[in-house]
Amino acid sequence: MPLTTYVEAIRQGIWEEMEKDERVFVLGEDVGIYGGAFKVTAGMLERFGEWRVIDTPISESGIVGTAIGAALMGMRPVAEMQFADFISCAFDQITNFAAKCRYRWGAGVPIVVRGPSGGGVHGGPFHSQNPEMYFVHTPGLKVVCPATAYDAKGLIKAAIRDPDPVIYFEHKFLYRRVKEELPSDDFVVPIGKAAIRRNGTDITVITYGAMIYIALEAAKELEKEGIDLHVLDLRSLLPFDNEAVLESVKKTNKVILLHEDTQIGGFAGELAAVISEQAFEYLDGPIRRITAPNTPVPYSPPLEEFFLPKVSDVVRVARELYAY
Amino acid sequence: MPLTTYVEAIRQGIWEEMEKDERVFVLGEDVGIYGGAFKVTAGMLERFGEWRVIDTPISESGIVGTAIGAALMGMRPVAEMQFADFISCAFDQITNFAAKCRYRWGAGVPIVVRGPSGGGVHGGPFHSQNPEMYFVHTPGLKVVCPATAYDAKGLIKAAIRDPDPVIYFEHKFLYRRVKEELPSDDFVVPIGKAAIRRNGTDITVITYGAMIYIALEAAKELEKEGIDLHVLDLRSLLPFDNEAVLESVKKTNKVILLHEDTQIGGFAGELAAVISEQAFEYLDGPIRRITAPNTPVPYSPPLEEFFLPKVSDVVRVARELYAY
Amino acid sequence: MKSNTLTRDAASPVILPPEKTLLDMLYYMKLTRELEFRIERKLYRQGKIVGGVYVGRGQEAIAVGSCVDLRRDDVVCPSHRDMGAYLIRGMSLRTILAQYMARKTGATRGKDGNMHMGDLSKGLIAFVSMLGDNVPVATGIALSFKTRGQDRVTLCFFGDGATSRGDWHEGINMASVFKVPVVFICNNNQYAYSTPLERQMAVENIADRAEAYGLPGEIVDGNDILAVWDAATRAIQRARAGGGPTLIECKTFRMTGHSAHDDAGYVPPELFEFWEERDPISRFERFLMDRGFIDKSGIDELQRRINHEIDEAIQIAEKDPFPEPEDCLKDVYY
Amino acid sequence: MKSNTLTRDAASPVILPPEKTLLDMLYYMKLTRELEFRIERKLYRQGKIVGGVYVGRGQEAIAVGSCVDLRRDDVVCPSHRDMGAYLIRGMSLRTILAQYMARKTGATRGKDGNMHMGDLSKGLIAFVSMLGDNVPVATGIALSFKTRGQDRVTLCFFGDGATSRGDWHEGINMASVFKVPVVFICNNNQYAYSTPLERQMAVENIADRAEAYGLPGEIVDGNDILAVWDAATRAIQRARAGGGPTLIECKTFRMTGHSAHDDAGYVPPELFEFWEERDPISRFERFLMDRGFIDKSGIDELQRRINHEIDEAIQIAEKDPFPEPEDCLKDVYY
Ligand SMILES: Cc1ncc(C[n+]2csc(CCOP(=O)(O)OP(=O)(O)O)c2C)c(N)n1
Ligand SMILES: Cc1ncc(C[n+]2csc(CCOP(=O)(O)OP(=O)(O)O)c2C)c(N)n1
Ligand SMILES: [Mg+2]
Ligand SMILES: [Mg+2]
Repeated sequence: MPLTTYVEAIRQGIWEEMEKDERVFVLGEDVGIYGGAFKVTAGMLERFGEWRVIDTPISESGIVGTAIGAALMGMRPVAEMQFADFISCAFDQITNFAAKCRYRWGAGVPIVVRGPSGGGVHGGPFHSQNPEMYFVHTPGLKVVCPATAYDAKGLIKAAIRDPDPVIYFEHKFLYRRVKEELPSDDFVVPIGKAAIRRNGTDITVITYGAMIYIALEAAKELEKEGIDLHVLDLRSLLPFDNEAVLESVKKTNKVILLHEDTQIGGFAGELAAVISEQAFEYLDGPIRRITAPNTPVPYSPPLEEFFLPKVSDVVRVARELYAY
Repeated sequence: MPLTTYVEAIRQGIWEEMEKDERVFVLGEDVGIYGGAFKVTAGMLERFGEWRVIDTPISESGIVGTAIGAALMGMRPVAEMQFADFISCAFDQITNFAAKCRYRWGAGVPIVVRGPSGGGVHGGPFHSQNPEMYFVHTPGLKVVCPATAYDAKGLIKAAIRDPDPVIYFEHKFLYRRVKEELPSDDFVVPIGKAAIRRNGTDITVITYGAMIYIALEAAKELEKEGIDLHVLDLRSLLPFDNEAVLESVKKTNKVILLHEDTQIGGFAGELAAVISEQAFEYLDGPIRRITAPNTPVPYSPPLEEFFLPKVSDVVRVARELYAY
Repeated sequence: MKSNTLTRDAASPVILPPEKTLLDMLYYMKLTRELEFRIERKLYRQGKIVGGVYVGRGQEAIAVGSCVDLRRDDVVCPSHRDMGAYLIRGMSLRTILAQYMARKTGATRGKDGNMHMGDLSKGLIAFVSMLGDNVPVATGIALSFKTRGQDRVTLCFFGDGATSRGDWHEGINMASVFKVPVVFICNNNQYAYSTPLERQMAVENIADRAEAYGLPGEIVDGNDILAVWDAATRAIQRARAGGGPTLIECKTFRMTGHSAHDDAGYVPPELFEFWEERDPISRFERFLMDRGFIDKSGIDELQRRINHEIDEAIQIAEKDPFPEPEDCLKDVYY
Repeated sequence: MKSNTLTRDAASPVILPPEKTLLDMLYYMKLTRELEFRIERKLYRQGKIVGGVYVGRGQEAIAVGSCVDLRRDDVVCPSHRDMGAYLIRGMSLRTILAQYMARKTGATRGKDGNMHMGDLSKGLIAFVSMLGDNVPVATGIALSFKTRGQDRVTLCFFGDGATSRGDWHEGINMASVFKVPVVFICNNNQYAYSTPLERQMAVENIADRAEAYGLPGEIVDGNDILAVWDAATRAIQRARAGGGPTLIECKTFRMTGHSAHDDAGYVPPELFEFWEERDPISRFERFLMDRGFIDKSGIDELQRRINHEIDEAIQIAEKDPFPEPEDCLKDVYY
């Protein structure tokens, strides 16, 4: 079987849902004739026609608002943000309209808002952001961050079928760098379930998105020195797999929280709170965070390299923690 | 000397800065002839004229963008959001334009964006929000949440004089409920410095905003049982007083993190991470969070009362932690 | 008039609506007026209302005139001065009153307050406070009708002030580009809170904005329910027939403060006097009496019926339970 | 023309700018063209440019024609196809090239990329990627001029696509309500990335939108630098004199893909041919030669000079250092 890239997996996931369920449609800037800036919607216009693959004006808030309206009428819109950074322009519609309808008046808003996030491609401050926490902090939303082609496909399908609004951040660095063989059946990855990427006994690394590869590489290096990392990929941040987090900490008693997002207010904080409240007695060392620093994402390669968490960071911190 | 309310303290602070520095001006919806929905700008139009007290159209993003432009030209705009909840509509300008100018091209954006936040007045999901974390998670911004009239005045003055963008959340529940005698001199409260509201030895409660009163009341009750709370009021969340946090934890070895904001992605997470990393060895018990649950802010009194952290919550958790 | 947009001033209606509709119009306007009177001037002052109160006194013709002829499967996106829309769409008085009193039986089960009511089964979309946000949402609703080949329409309501919001711009523009069946209805009551129109925009009419989007803009006397009905009927027909969106500006006036705690001291008293004379309900009553559709005693009888209905609903709603505290945690997700 | 907005089509200029200005115009247009050619077709393909590249080929007359006569203390808010604005305002070739090569000597010291350049001392505001965000910012700049009684103006640039953003609406409206000295200049190159104008808006002209805000809208041939100059000059004078904002629409065409990695396969080839014939630089060269301001050899000489300046700047910029990794942490706050 051929290998499927991460980006192609997303495309397949949306495509299959559109084939199966005529309520599903996509909308966004340049998703039609151009097939999307990253080609996630390539070929869809030809297959599904202009009213299911809708090129929109440059109106992120309008796009999400339109999706909400259609969703309230029973449709299943998948709205693309050309870069996840531009979701800032739709922040109000997402956090105030979409997120709160069910709570307020029992109306489901089954929209998906998706877009490419993350750095590593020298995109600079406005084409590299990791906006997940703005939405994780908003009850009523769900937030997913797949790291593998399998999850990318399984989670986009789950997101489309979900009765609530799902924000789906795909990591652009992984688009064509990550591939795998995918099963041919109609699978989904449930939202809210973490995956163990590496079973280990010494230290748990909890992470998501592109950072799982950093963790896994570090694990390989550390293996040589006899340090055995356990790598947990959260996959979903809201809701996240509280149980899997606690289990893995209870097993290794030491934990590193790793993410590409900036530190202050990042997801590592939430995890630290959960762990230090619910697994306090199991901790044999401080909870260590490895994250981007508290700056915008810089552009120039040496700056961006400094900004992004690295294998060497994980190796260093793991050694310290191991020795603790 | 007469007592000054929290809301009057803010008004005085802005007023004095406007008297002293003609670069300072206010803009927002109904700030002029009406003097602001909560009367924070009452009398200013008459005193300073329509070009320093500017009634705007209903355009939060436009208001902040306009403030940014004027600030780049050396002005010191103070932009009002009629309710802090509506800052969602200006999210993009604040987080992408204002927050990143200095980093990107060395241009300071000395704006203040202020507005009434918080619950307790049955305002419902759109007039009770605590939006601080959306901005705490954005490097380049500063975020302050005063709890006393003294701090309200001292921090608004510091915010206006600050060379960087400051988001100033005033708690509407405190507007007229909190008052004190204020010194007559020109004082400021430095951004980034916490204040000890009660010295205690058993358990530290770290909090901010209206919740400091909950903590202090709980402390009074617990005193009777011999449990001695230490109450730290952060005052600023970005930057926050890391040192004061660590010091207080090292002193009491037990800590409760309390805030009115919803739990997931709330500031308690950040604090838990800092403490469990930097003061791990000093901890004699799990870090406990007391926060609002992960829901929008409900409207009906029994629901909102359930939603808001209560004295009884602090008392209960403190007892548990004391006994730990 | 500064623009050449097609249908700018509503003609006086050539065809009157049928008698039943005329009497429905009167009923719903008077019901709106009385209900809001009770809420703002009685229950609020008695401390029985939770939170703020915004009423549409003097503006009743707008929601009633535009919604009265909708089909069951059409959809309405009201804003905060459109009580008539909720009533016409069949939301019960008790549900509304319970909503204002924050009871479990209210339209949002105590989760949200006052006019923030919605019910999909009645084609009613609950607005959010952020003004203008309902405009792209209405566009999306209409888009779903168009893409599925349904001849349903949606009506979207907002005030003059909301037209300054970016979402208004994005939503109207997309509706026009997609040519979807939505009718945008602006109550231009000439103030946004304390801010008069000339401080909100440098044009005279909201309808002047229509041209920027390539959709027809029409100005009607918002205090003349027949004018509103006529313009809405034509716009709805156009939308149903695939002709795309319309923007209708209803000139009116807010005969109260912005909310129950605002005395509107900033409004010149002459303005209230001027508009009091143009009250949409007494005008319509005169019209109906002149044409013999009803007489004075019929009107009194109607008022008594309305009072009675509201009395009953208040009695029930007052006894309705508040939600359970733990309900706070329910319904964040499916 | 669908609207009656005052000054709709720019008259051909009655007064020509002085000879020095004419020759400056040619210089800056050609400098822009050559610089962007080197960036997009040479350095980018050699892998020396970091990140994406967006050029304004075919659109050079717009930034150059509108900025050439500004005063030192005026302010410009460019967008991503306005290289000429940076050059005229005195940003050096080396600074620009170093910016594109992500060096420490670039306009943002490596913090941001390509056209995201600013320098307050030169009256240049760095835009953010979010299209339209610079519109309210320009309004605020102009507001500060007005409230301080300064006769400075600001120019704000954006594309046709950006006019669909809510911030565009809010910013233009506020500028018109406040009557502040800003000139909004739209490069209508008829595409937003792959999306043609008719998919972005249901009106023919961007200037059709001006009326909705009560400000004058004017349409000019954006490939005729004298027409751009004339319209801009009048609008700038008006603004300086307290007459408020103007919206100028420059009809033009993007003679490339959206960015260096887009082959623009969605653009009908005839369109490129049509607009190639209207190239703003060769048109202006013909004009200057016809009028005797320059001859063929003068143009060749100018081109050589430009090539030389750029060659030199590239050599220097290529040797410029990258920032230190730890610079990442600097300058988040004062
Ligand atoms: C985005 C946003 N900003 C501010 C407010 C606060 N606010 C509520 S109603 C109102 C005035 C609305 O004016 P208009 O749209 O003309 O409606 P009207 O109340 O006159 O019917 C304001 C400023 C809000 N609800 N939403
Ligand atoms: C808010 C926002 N959404 C999307 C984008 C991605 N984007 C960059 S340029 C562009 C097209 C811009 O079109 P236009 O405004 O006409 O300018 P042009 O490139 O044609 O000069 C898009 C969609 C963006 N930069 N900002
Ligand atoms: Mg109004
Ligand atoms: Mg364009």
